Order: sequence, then structure tokens, then C-alpha cells
Amino acid sequence: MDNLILKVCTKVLFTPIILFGLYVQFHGDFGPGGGFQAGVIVAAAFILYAMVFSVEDCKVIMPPKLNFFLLALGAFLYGFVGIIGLILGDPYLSYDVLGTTKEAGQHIGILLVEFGVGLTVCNVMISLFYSFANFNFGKKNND
Amino acid sequence: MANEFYIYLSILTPLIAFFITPLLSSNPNLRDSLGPIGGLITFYSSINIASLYLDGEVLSFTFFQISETLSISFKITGLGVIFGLVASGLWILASIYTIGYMRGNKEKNQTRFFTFYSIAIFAAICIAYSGNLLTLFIFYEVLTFSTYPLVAHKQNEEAKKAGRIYMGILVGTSIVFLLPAIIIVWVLTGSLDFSTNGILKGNIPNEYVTFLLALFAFGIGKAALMPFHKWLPAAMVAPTPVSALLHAVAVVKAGVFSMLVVITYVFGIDFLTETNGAVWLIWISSITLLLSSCIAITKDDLKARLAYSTISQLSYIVLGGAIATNIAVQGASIHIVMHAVGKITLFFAAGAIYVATHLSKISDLNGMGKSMPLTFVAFFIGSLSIIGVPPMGGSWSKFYLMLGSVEKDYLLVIYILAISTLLNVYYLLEIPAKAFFQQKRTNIQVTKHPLTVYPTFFAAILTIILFIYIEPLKDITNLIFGN
Amino acid sequence: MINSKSITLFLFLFGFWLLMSGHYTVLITSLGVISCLLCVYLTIKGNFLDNETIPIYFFPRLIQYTIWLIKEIFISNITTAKVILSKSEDPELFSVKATQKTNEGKVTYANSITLTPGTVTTQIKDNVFEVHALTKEFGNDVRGSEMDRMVTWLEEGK
Amino acid sequence: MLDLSIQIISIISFVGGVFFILTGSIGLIRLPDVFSRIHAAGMIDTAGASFIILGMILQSGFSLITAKLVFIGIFIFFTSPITGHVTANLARKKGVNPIGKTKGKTL
Amino acid sequence: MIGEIIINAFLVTLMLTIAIFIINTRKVISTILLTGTYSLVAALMFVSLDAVDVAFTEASVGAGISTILFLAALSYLPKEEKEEKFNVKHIYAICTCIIVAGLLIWASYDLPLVGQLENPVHQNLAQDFIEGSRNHIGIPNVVTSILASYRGYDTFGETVVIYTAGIAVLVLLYDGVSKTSKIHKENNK
Amino acid sequence: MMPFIIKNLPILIVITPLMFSLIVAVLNNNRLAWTFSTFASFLTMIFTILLCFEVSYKSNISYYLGNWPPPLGIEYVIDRISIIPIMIVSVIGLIATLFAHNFFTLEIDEKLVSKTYSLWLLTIAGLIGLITTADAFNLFVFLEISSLSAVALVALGSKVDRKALVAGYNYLILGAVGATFYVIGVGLLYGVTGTLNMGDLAQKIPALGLNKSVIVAFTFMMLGIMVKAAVFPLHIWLPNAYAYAPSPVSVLLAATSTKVSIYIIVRISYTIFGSSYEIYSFESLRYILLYLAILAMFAGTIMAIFEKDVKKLLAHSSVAQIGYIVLGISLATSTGIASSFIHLINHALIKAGLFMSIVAMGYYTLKRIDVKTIAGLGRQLPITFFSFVICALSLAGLPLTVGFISKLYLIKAAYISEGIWLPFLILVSSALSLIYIWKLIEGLWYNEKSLKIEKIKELPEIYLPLLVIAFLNIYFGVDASLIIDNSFIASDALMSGIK
Amino acid sequence: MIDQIFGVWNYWIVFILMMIGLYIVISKKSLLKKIVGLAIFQTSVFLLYITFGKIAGGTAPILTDNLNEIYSNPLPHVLILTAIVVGVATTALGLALTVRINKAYGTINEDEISASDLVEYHEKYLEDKK
Amino acid sequence: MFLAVLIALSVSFLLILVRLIIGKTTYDRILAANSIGTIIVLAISVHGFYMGRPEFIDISIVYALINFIGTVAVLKLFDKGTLGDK
Ligand code: NA
Ligand code: NA
Repeated sequence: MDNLILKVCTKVLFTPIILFGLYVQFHGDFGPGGGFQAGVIVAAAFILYAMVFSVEDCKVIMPPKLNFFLLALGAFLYGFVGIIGLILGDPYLSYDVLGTTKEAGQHIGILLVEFGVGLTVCNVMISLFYSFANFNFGKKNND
Repeated sequence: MANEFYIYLSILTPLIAFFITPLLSSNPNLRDSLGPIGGLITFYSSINIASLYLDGEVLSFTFFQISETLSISFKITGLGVIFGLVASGLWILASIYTIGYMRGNKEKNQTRFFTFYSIAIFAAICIAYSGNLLTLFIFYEVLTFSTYPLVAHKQNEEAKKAGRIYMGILVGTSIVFLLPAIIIVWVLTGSLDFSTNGILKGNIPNEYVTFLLALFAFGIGKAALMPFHKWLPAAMVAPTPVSALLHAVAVVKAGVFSMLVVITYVFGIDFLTETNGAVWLIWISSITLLLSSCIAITKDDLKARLAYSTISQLSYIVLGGAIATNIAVQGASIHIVMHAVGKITLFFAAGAIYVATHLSKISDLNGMGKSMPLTFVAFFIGSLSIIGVPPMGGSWSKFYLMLGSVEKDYLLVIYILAISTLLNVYYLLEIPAKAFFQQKRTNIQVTKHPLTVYPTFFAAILTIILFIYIEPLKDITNLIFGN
Repeated sequence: MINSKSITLFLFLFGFWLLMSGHYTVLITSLGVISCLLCVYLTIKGNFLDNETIPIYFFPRLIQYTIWLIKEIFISNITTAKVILSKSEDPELFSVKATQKTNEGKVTYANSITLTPGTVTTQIKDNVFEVHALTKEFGNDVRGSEMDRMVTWLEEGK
Repeated sequence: MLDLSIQIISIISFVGGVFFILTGSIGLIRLPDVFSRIHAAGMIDTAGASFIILGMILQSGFSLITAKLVFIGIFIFFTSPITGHVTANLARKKGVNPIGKTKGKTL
Repeated sequence: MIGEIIINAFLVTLMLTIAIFIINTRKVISTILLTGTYSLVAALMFVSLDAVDVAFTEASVGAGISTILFLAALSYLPKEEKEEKFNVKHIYAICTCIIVAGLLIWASYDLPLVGQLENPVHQNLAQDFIEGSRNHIGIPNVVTSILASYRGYDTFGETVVIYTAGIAVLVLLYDGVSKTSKIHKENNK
Repeated sequence: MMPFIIKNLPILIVITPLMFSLIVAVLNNNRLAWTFSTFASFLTMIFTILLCFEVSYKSNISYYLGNWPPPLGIEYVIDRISIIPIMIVSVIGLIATLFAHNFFTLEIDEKLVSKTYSLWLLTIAGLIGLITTADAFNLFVFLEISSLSAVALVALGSKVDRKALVAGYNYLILGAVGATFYVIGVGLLYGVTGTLNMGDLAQKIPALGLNKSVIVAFTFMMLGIMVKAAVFPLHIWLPNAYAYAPSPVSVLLAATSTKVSIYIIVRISYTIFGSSYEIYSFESLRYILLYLAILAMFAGTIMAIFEKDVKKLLAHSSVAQIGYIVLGISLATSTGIASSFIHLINHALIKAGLFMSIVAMGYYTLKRIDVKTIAGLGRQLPITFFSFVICALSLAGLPLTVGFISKLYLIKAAYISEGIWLPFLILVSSALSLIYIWKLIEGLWYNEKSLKIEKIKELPEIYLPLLVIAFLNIYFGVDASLIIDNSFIASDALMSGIK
Repeated sequence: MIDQIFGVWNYWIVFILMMIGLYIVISKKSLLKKIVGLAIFQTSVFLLYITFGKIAGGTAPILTDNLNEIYSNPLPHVLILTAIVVGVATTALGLALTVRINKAYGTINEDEISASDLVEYHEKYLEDKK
Repeated sequence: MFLAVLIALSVSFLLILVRLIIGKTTYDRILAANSIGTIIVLAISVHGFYMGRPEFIDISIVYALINFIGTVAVLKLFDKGTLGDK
């Protein structure tokens, strides 16, 4: 989109949006929000950037390979936190054993899994946008 | 324990033949000799089984327990001994004859043919010695499926169509009627094992007996009771040895055998008499008997006429069961043997004629008697046996059937038997009569294969031997209802 | 990559974080630092950490400009409300010249025009803005180019 | 005393915000074309939003919420002209002509 | 209290209006924007029903990401629906809907009234979660503690669902799909 | 190590494929991806077998996820009932994974193969998760994992035939509607009881007395799952989905997915609502199910008879077979349920074998297998043909195959409950099914071949799994006690929950 | 009285909303519209759950220092968070399929798609006959 | 007081909705949708105050954000016919 105003403003807004996303990510314990919402917000920043500049420009910041890796990594992180509980002798996804006290364990567990959620959601959304935006339709149909 | 070895032997021999035959496809001689050898071994063990049975040994074993009340098990019964003897004995003859026929006719896919021939015999033997309804049913189906490749052997459209009718009726009836019948018995009695006095008595409301028997009678399509008889003439497209197998040895006999087993060992003839549950079957079988004889007269194709003759003869056996007296059942079981030997003679003859001349129409056979005297004499003897003229074996069974009818005062049945005998005379004797007394019309090339002629003649002789040497058979039939 | 821009951006973001957060534990705050660093890293990776993204040199005059702008917005809002309610709109479309040199300056000017109701920048071609005004008076205000001068002042300090 | 005056200012602020928002909405309905309507929309975004936010800030006392409200205000101030401009720009680009004083006359 | 009721009634009615408009809009872009608005109003509804986390998510996902996805897809799709005459399928659909709605409304006579503290929903578990979150987990946002800990496995599943969707779309919209395969060529000979 | 594994078996069977699916996706090497997938499904099967032993003497294993006791947290329950579908999924899963490699490399873009394996493992994990969970809402989550991944897999068939896309779409939409119905049902139940744990629900529902919401909830949950289970009028997504999916996917789905859904139907109606049978006489509902099952038997069979495309034919036949299974359930007797379970297992073996042999033929000939192209193929591919015939006869219910055992018990159950008319209908439909089976066998062996193909060499990696399935079809047809006994144990356990 | 109306009003409207969604899914021929219908259907179900969780006079389940606060039930919220994610996953997949279908068929109208398949089938049939 | 503001916001919401539905040009619709967005952002915030829990204002921020990005997306679609590059 060749609009000067839009381009300049997007540059300005990009980082605050991402930071806001990360804020939502890490403050999910205290107020509304959490990994899922955070993922969406961060992805929104990337999507905005991709729309205003170009998908190719966006791929400089978030290369598809990295995107795909992170997409799997998030869910893996979640599952792996569960497995740590398993290894430490508790049932799957038990966080009690992760910290020195049960409460600390819960905090660590929740922080980690929420981060996993955020990572996956964010990258899935970006990946979805990449897929749709650059789909090779062949001849466009414009009716 | 050791005596059960004979059961294993008689069952395993055809099974082994089945597995070995395809391996020997490159060596036709060796492959073809498997049949007669196998037949001999099986027949030998069947005779041993028969003599053990006569000595009062109770031979039985469970091959496999599927669940608590279900098993694949074998047990020697009087009826089974007879059928076992018939199936194995005639296998020897048939296999020798088949070699001649297949080679003489230069048929394709001979290995496949022999393979499935063996498995059919295997199934028949298993049916004979089966100890419960489930085992019987299983091998009944195996027999159906294993004979399909034989029926559709020629692989042309006609053969495939015949195969479809064959499968359709046999499998269809067995699934739709026989299987529920078996399951009803299972549900009612909690068991499927045969017992000499029947197992249903006291387990089933009397008014259901007729219904259940009907399920069995129509479910056992191989007994060719009208209206489920169509498969038999349809299967005539098959090579003659197959027809012999179907109509004389394995398939139809398995059918009527199953009927008799159901009547005697599942229902029990006393129970049937008590409830009058089989009366309708007398009439159905009588009608079948008459109608099919009438149809036979109209057929000019030799094999078709024999097929309808078979339908009619099978009804004698069902009739014997339906009359449900000791004598009648004995007569019916003897008729299994007699008809088998007689009909195989006729089919062998028909096949021999076909191999030699490629003729299949009765009207073309005028005057052929001089070219193939031995064959037509054999045909004549076989016909007499089926008609029931002494000194041929068939006379015994008809005699017993008559006795049974008299015992129960079914006068009408006696008349029907008489009429059908007359019809038999007409449609069977017409053929040798034409062959010997009419003028030969065209110049027909005759190239006989010895292996088709001698078994035929031997089979004819057998009908006479069986007339004379009937005692062992009677002994066995006396034991049908237990020692 | 550590230069005045990245540091300034970081400080801005971190300030933003602190204002939003309200939970000043070691964990959360350090997560905040990491987050801010990540954001700065992304701008560097995307290669857009420039004057357009963070026009540092605006800052000395920014507050004064904002106050002026808010005043303008307030006035034009009242006027627009009057126009709407009295149904006295008389739209016009015209071009004005912008005197700013940089993109960020032009954008600020264009946005300021749009932000004051009654006038909208519809197109930007190099230095020429096409403006739509709700009434002639609004058009005159823009043509009077007071705002242009203010933005140029914001940009250049002159 | 201070409380009461804050309350009163806050209420005035709300009233102002509501006034501008309603006027803007009316404008959105009755103004003749998309370009004129952008002004009305702009009014909602600027005066309407800022007065209401101001009212809320006064209600909240000084806390984190104040900061967030300010952020919302800034964000709206930042994005409103962009969408307004881009919409107008696009409409122009796609050949929508502004309508003049009398209906049907394009500029 | 009365205010809550009014707000709720207003929002629900608003959703109903939007939904009715969606049924017959044939312009796809309008459909998409209306759907976005529908989600948005739903989000407001969630806020007014105290479900702030849900509202947060519905706003960002239902109204945000979904709309963007619809728009992204729209560029490859016809911009207007074909006109549809009223046909048997509509009657069938109407009948189904009436039956289903009837069933649900019938069921609602035995549903607890909205908002009553003595409802079984509030009597079971809820208090345990709140106490647990306060005392055992130590997190003020009860939704987060249920989401990430009590029912963390659900959330893991949810993450996997979104992962599945991501990978599925990636695979379906892969660039190389236009190349025909060996089998395809054989079939189309 | 071992006690650790034993303790955590219920979750290991789910997270093994799940975690591996996340790893497999990022692998670049297709063969490696396959190896990992095989390893994962192998591990899953090992765990399942261990679990079988565990269950056989513990009879009921309960696992608290996150160490939160139910109803607060999510619970997994493995019992003598659920172990049956788990076994089906893991065994068929392994065999199908082994079998899949050649087909995926042929039918799917090279770049997408590893991602396809990821979806594949997700489907397996989703299905197992569905079975094990004892939480009504968690069930929904896994329902979605399995169906979304399955939809994607089905749609991947579009490289061969574009109809796969439409099939996938319909599957997705119908599935989503079904899942939403389920969620509505769960919501209503939650609204009146305040809990989501199945055991807890079972306790709380009777206390409500006669409650309209519970009836509607039951109806909705059942309707929702019936879509997934492809019970008769809701089956319309199934034939195309199975027919146009990539070959291994057809095998996996046809053998497992509807089975699992049917298991869930059983679970819902007995575990959750079984305790309140006295209050709600579900007799009329039972009969609706029964008539639907009968319709399915005939509709599926008749559609199959007139179908030319063999994969689709098999799919139609699946509809009919699902009818048989549902019929057993609808009888609501111990024997009926047991017969359903028996057929559940057996049909998995049968359909897996049939689909595997048909797609193998497609693989060798590079053709869509329809009634014409199969002509004479049997003689070219004797091993494949042999396996096909075994499985086909098993489908027809020929004695000495598993199909016979199923029919036997189903008919027995039907006769006991409903008298002779029901067995009669069942048998008529199974006799009709012979028509299409025979059409195929005859075509394969007796027709003159229509394709001009040079001599084909059968590949061991394709025919070995096939022979295993064929062998199982016969083995369990003869030694059926394992299946029968376990099915009866399962059904007795279920019925014991009914008050 | 007003309690009673409020008590069921939400339910009823929510049910009607669901049915509008379902109606669109069943009756509309456009594949895209069906996805929209599905989204409406699902969103309405979310509303049902959240309605269950509401306590009149309650507040959002984010704990405050006030121990006497009544909090609305958080569990439905969690469930619906999950459901929303599932919903967007379904939407994304549905859209991807729709786009692919449009590429393969040149239309996203159900009837035209079946017609196109039928034509293809007949063409193949005619070819076979040759 | 907050309720009164909310009601006023609802009224303007309805007014703008009329514009959204009657549209005329698509740009009118976009504009209307954007304004509705602003209204809702404000409404969510005010509602928080009304309910006595104003700390959930984050939702408003997210909504403002989403509203902006959505508008950009629609505009881009109208401009280029796609959200991507081609
Ligand atoms: Na949260
Ligand atoms: Na302006």
C-alpha cells in the first residue's frame, strides 16, 4: 500500500503494539489476557507491517522457517513442561514440582505454558497470514 | 486317542492336497496323481472310522473353542459315516475320471481346478464329520465358495453368470435363512452340538417348530428344494467332473446330508412326529419331486436333464427326512449313497460322451450306442439304479422310503413315488434307448479317452455291488439313532 | 547497533511498560526489559530504526506543538459540530503546498490537518497536499498555513 | 470539596463527549458524501473520545488506569487521522468524487 | 441491576439485528464486516457478563484475526454471492432450525435462571477454583489459573488445535499445489 | 524407568504421538519423518499393550492430569471398555504408518510430507485422547484435534483429485456443526449440574429428577457425535472423505475414526446417562437409533452396489457397517453392546485390509481403482488379491473370518431382543452386500484385464502389512475368544453402571 | 417478574441466534457464507456458556482484596476461551479449503460445484466409451 | 452517570449502524465500522467504571488496535485486491 502516512505510522506503532502484546502475555496472571491474546496481538503487529509494507518485508523480520519452527516450538514447550512434571514424579502437567514450593512451581509452570501458548498462537497467526496472502491462485478471479 | 487319528487323516489329506497342488503346477502327472492317492487315503480312513463306529466307539474332538458355547468340533455320527464314505470313495473315482476329462478336453487352468477340487472334498469331509451346527455351517460355506471357481471355470460371460446365480442362491439362502436358524437354535438351547435324539425338545414352543424347520429347509439351498433349485441347472455350464462333484458327490449331498442331520440330530424325529412340524415338508418335497421330473422330460440338453433328475432325487431324501420315521430316515441315508453312485455314473457317461464327440444334446445321440457301447451300457445300469430297479442299489432306498410312508399311512406319498418312478423311467431310459435303437444321423468323430470310460463303467458296476453288499450299510444306518 | 535511536526507543518502550505494568517484581520487570530489548531488536532486524520511526529531533518542541494542536482540534470540533447541526456544510477540495522536508514532517502535517475535524488530507503528492474541507472557512484556515508553519517549526526548530 | 469539583468537571466532560459523539453520529448519517462524513467521524474520534476519556481519568484518580486511558487516547489520536486519510485517499483514487454544496454537483 | 438487564437486552437484541442482516447480504465484504461487528458486540456482551478474558479474546480473535483472515481469503474469492431462489433446502433448513430451537426453548424451562447465586453452576466447583487460585496458586486471575493449571490439559489441547490449523492451512495453501502429480496425469489422459 | 512408565501409561499413549507430531513437522527429511512417525506409533502400541496388562488386573485406571483431583481437574480413565478402541487405534495406527510411506511420497508434494506425518500423528493422538478422557469438555478439544487434522489430511488428496477439497470442506463443516451440537449439550448439562467430569455428571444427573434440559442435552450430545460417527442420515460427509483422501489416510480413517466416535456414543449413553435410565426411559430414542441403523444397513449396501469407484464403494459399505454397530448398541442389552464391540474391532480389521489392498492396487497401477480398472488385476497382484479376498469375504461374513463372528453375535443379540424380523433384515442386507463384494472379486480375477500394464512386482513394504491384516482377519475369525471375551467384559461393565 | 424475564430472555435470544447461524450453514449455497454461519452459530454458543457463568451483582473473576466480593463463575470462561480458539482454527481451515476449491472449480457455489463434478464424470464416461 | 453515557453511546452506535447498513459506497461502510470501533472502545472503558472494575481497560486497548488493523486490512483489500503482495 503506497501511502506515506500509513507507512510512517506503522513503523511508529509496530514496537508499541508488540510490547503491548508482551505485556498482555506476562500480565495474564493479574488481569485479563494471557498467552493466547498476547499471541494474537503480537501477530497483529506483524500482519499490519506485512499489509502496509509487503509480506516480503515482513519475512525479513520473521522468516518463514523461523516462523514455522517457533510455531511447533510453542506447543512443544507446553507439552514439555508437562513432561518435566512427569519426570519429577508427578502426573503430567503438574507444576507443583517445578519450584521450591508448590506455589512457586505453579507460577513457573503457568508462566512457561502461557509463553508456549503465546508463541504458538502468534506464529500460527503469522503463518496463516503468510499462507493466505501469498497463495498462488494462478489467474485471479475478479467478479 | 489314536483312533481319532483317522478323523485327522481323512480331513487333512484333501487339505494337504489343496496346499500341494499349486506347488506342483509344473509337473502335471505328479499333480494329477494327488487326487487318486488322496482319495485312497481318505477312503481308507473313512472305512476305519466306519468300522470303529460300528464297534461302538464314540469319536469326537474339539478342534477349536471359539467361545464358551461356540466351537469348531468334530464328532462321528451314523449319517456322517455314510456321507464320509460316499464323499471319499467317489473322490477316488472322480479324480481319476477328471484327469481323463481335463486332458481329453485340453482345459485351461487345470492346476486351479484341481486345487479347488481338493478343497471342496475337504469341506465335504468336514461337513460329514462335523459335530455341531456351527462347524457344519462353516464348512457348508467353505464348500460353496470353493466350488465357485469350479463352476465359473470357463471364465466366459455364461460361466460367470452361472457362477453368480450359484453363489447368489447358495450363499443368499444360507445367510438369510440358515444362519438365523442356527442362531435361533443357539439362543434357545445354548448349544449347537448334535445329539442323537435332537436338542430342541423342550426348548422351543411347539408352534415354532414348523417355522424353524422351514428356515433350515430353505436355508440349506444345496438340498435344492423348490423354489431355491435354480442354481443346480445353472451350474451345468461347468465341466462335467464338476457337475459330477456338484450333483453326485459333494455339494448336493452335503445339502441333503445337512437336512437329515438337522432333522435327526437337531430336531429329533420323535419331536418332529410329536409336533407334526415336518408335514408341510413332505408336501414341498413331493411337489419338487414331481415338478422337477416333469421339467426333466422337457430338457433336450443331457446335463440339464440330469440336473433336474438330481433335483427330483434329492427330494426323495428330504422326503425321507420329512416323514421322520426310523425306516424313512434310513432309506433317505441309503439313498444318499445309491443316488451318488448312480448319478455319478450318469454324469461320467455324459462327460465321456462329450469328451469323445463334443455332443451334449440328447437328440444328437441317436445311434451312438454302437460307437460307445461300454459308456451307454454303464448309463443304462446307472439309470436303472436311479429308477430303483433291482438288482441295482437304488432299489433298496426306494423300498425303505415306501416302508416309511406306509408306516405313517402317507398313501398319497406312495402314489407320488410311483408316479415319479414312471417319469424317471421315461426321461432316463429314453437316452440309452435312442442310443441303441435309433439310426445314427451324422458322421461323428469319436475320440475316446480311456480314463473317462473305465471309471464310468466301474461306477455302474458299483451300483450292482451295492445292491448285493448292502449289509454294512444297513448296519450303519441302524446306528443313526444311537447304539 | 547500540546508538542513540535504539537507546531512546528502548527507554520509551520501557517507560511504556512500567506505566502499564503495575507489578514491579524482579521477574516481571526483567521480563519487561527482555521484551523491550526484543522489540528494539525487531526494528533493527527489519531495518527501520530511522528518523521516521523515532524522530528524536522533534522532541524538544513536541509538547508545545501538542498543546497548540489540541487547542486547534478543540476549536475545529466546535465549529464542525455547529456545521453539522445547522446543516450549513459547503465542501470544497483544494491543494496546498507543504514546506516540510522530511517524510516525518510531512506526515505530521498531513495528520494534523486530518486530526482537526473539518479538514482531511486526501492525497499527498510530493509537496502538494490535496485537502477536503467541510466549509470554505475550514479551507481558509488551512490555506492560511499557520499549521504548516507550526509543523515546519516542529521539524526544524525555526 | 475537591472531590465534588472533580465530579462536576468529570460530568461536564462526559456531557461534552456525549454531545460530540452524538453530533458526529448525526453527521455520519446526514452529511452528503464520504469525504464530508470523515469530518464527522473525526469528531467522534477526537473530541468525543478525548472528553469521555478525560471524564474517566477524573473518575479514576491517579493510577495505572489513568496511564492506560491516556494510552487509549493517544492511540486513537494516532490512528484516527490515518484511517480518515487513507479512506479519503482510497476513495479519491478509486474515483469517488466529493459532492458540493448542492446535491449532485461534484467538486 | 436494572442497568445490567437493559445493557444485556440491548446487546443481545443488537446481535439479533446484525445476524438477521447477515442472512441476506449478498455482498461478501458486508457479510464479513457485519460478522466482525457481531463478534464485537458479543465481546461487549462478554464484558457485561463479567467474562473479561473471553471478551479480550473474542475482540482480538473473533473481530480481529478472523476478519483479517476472511479479508485475506476474499481476494481469491468472488466478491458477491450468487442469487438464490427460495427452494426446498430453505424449507428443510427452516424446519431443522425450528425443531432444534423448539427443543432448546423447551429445555430452557428447566434451566436455572440466569444470574442466580444458588444455581448449581455456582454451587459446584466455582468456589473451589476461586479459593484454590487465591490460596494454592496465588494468582489473582482465576481464569488464568484454571486455564493454565486446573484445566491446563485442555489448554494444551487448544494449543495443539491451533497448531493443527496452522499446519493444515500451510499445507493446503502451499505454493507447489498447482503442479500435477503422476497419478493425476494418468487419470486425465 | 519401568514403574515410571507404568504409572503414567494413560497419558503416555496420548502424548507420545502428540509430542512426536510436533517434532516430525520440523524435520526436513521425509524418510526421517516417516521413521519418527513409525517409532512414535510403535511406542504408542507398546504403551497400549502395557496398558492392556495393567487394565486386566486393575480393571479401572484413573489418572489425574496436573495432579488436580476431578472434578476440579481433568481426569483420564482407562477401563476394560476403553482399552478396546485404544487398541484398535494404536494397532491400526502402527500398521497404517508402516504402510503409508510409499503412498505419501507418491501422492503428496515432497515438501509437505513431513507436515503430513505431523497431521497424521495428530489424528492418532486426537483419537486416543478422545477415548481416554473422562471429561466432557476435554473430549470436545480432542474431537477437534482429530477432526481438524483429519480434514486437512483428506483435503491433501486434492493433488490427485480435486473432489478431495470439497470432501474435506463438507467434513469440516458438518464436523464443526456436530461438535458445536455436542458443546451445546455439554453446556446444558453443565448448566444444570455444574460439573464436567463424566463420573461426577453420572452422579449428579439422577438427583435432578426428570429434567427437560438433561433430555435435550443428551439428544444434542448424541446428535453431535453421531455426525462424527457417520450414523445414517448424518453420514453424508463420509463416502467422499474416505474416497478422495490420500490412500493411507483412507485406511486410517476408515478403520479407526468412526469406531472411536461410536465408542463415544456408548460412553455418553452409558457412562454419563446410564445412571439415570430409570428416570428417563430412553426407549423411544433407542428405537430411533435402531431404525436409523436399519436404514443405514440398506442405504449403505445399496449405494455400494451401484458405486463404480472402489474406494467410494468401500466407504458406502462402511456406512452400512456402522449401521450394524449402532444396531447392536441400540438393542441396549449386554449381548447387543458386546456384539457391537465385536464388530467394532472386526470391522476395523476388515476395512483396514480392504482399503489397504485397494490403494495398493492403485499404487501399482497409478490409476484410480474402479470397477473397470480392477479387471484382471488379481492375477497380476496375487498377494494383494489374496489379502483382498480374505478381507472381502470377512466383510461378507464368511465363516472362519472375523466378519462371521460379528454377524453371529449381532444376530443372536438382535434375535433375543427383537425376535426374528431383525436378524432377518440384517441377513438380507448382508446377503445384498455379497453382490458388491462378488462384483469386485469376480472383476479382479475373472475379467480380462483392461489396463495395459507390464509385469508388476509387489513390494514387501506394502504387502507385509497387508498380509498381517489378512492374517488377523482369519486368526481372530478362528480364535475369536480374545475379542469376544473382552467385548463381553466391556459390555457387562457398561451395563452394570445402569440403574 | 423482571428477574424471570431476564432469567430466560438471554437464553431464548441466544437460541435464536444459534438457529440463525445454523440456518445459514444449512441453507446457503456459498461455501464462504457457510463458514460465516458457523462462526455465528459458535459465537452464540459461547454466549450461552458465559450466560451460565454470570452471577447477578457479581464481578469478573479476577480477585481483589475485598474478601466479600462475589465473583462470576470462571469455569465457563475458560471453556469458551478454548472454544474460541477452536472456532478460529475451524474458520481458518474452512477458508483455506474454500480458496482452494475456488481455484480448482472456479466457483464456491455448492450447486455449481456438483454440476462441475457431474460434467467431469460424464466426460470421463464418454471417454471410456470410446 | 456511567449508565447515561453508555446509553448515549448505544444511541450513537445505532445511528452509525444505520450508516453501516445503508452504506452507499464501501468507504462509507469502512468509515462507519471504524467509528463503531471507537464507540465500542469507549463503551468498554465506561462499562468498566460502571461495573466498578475499571482495571480491565486493556480490552479497550486491544479493541482499538484491532479496529485499526481491521480498517487497514479492508482498505488494503480495496486498494490492491489482496492483502498480500501480488
Ligand atoms: Na489470563
Ligand atoms: Na479532520
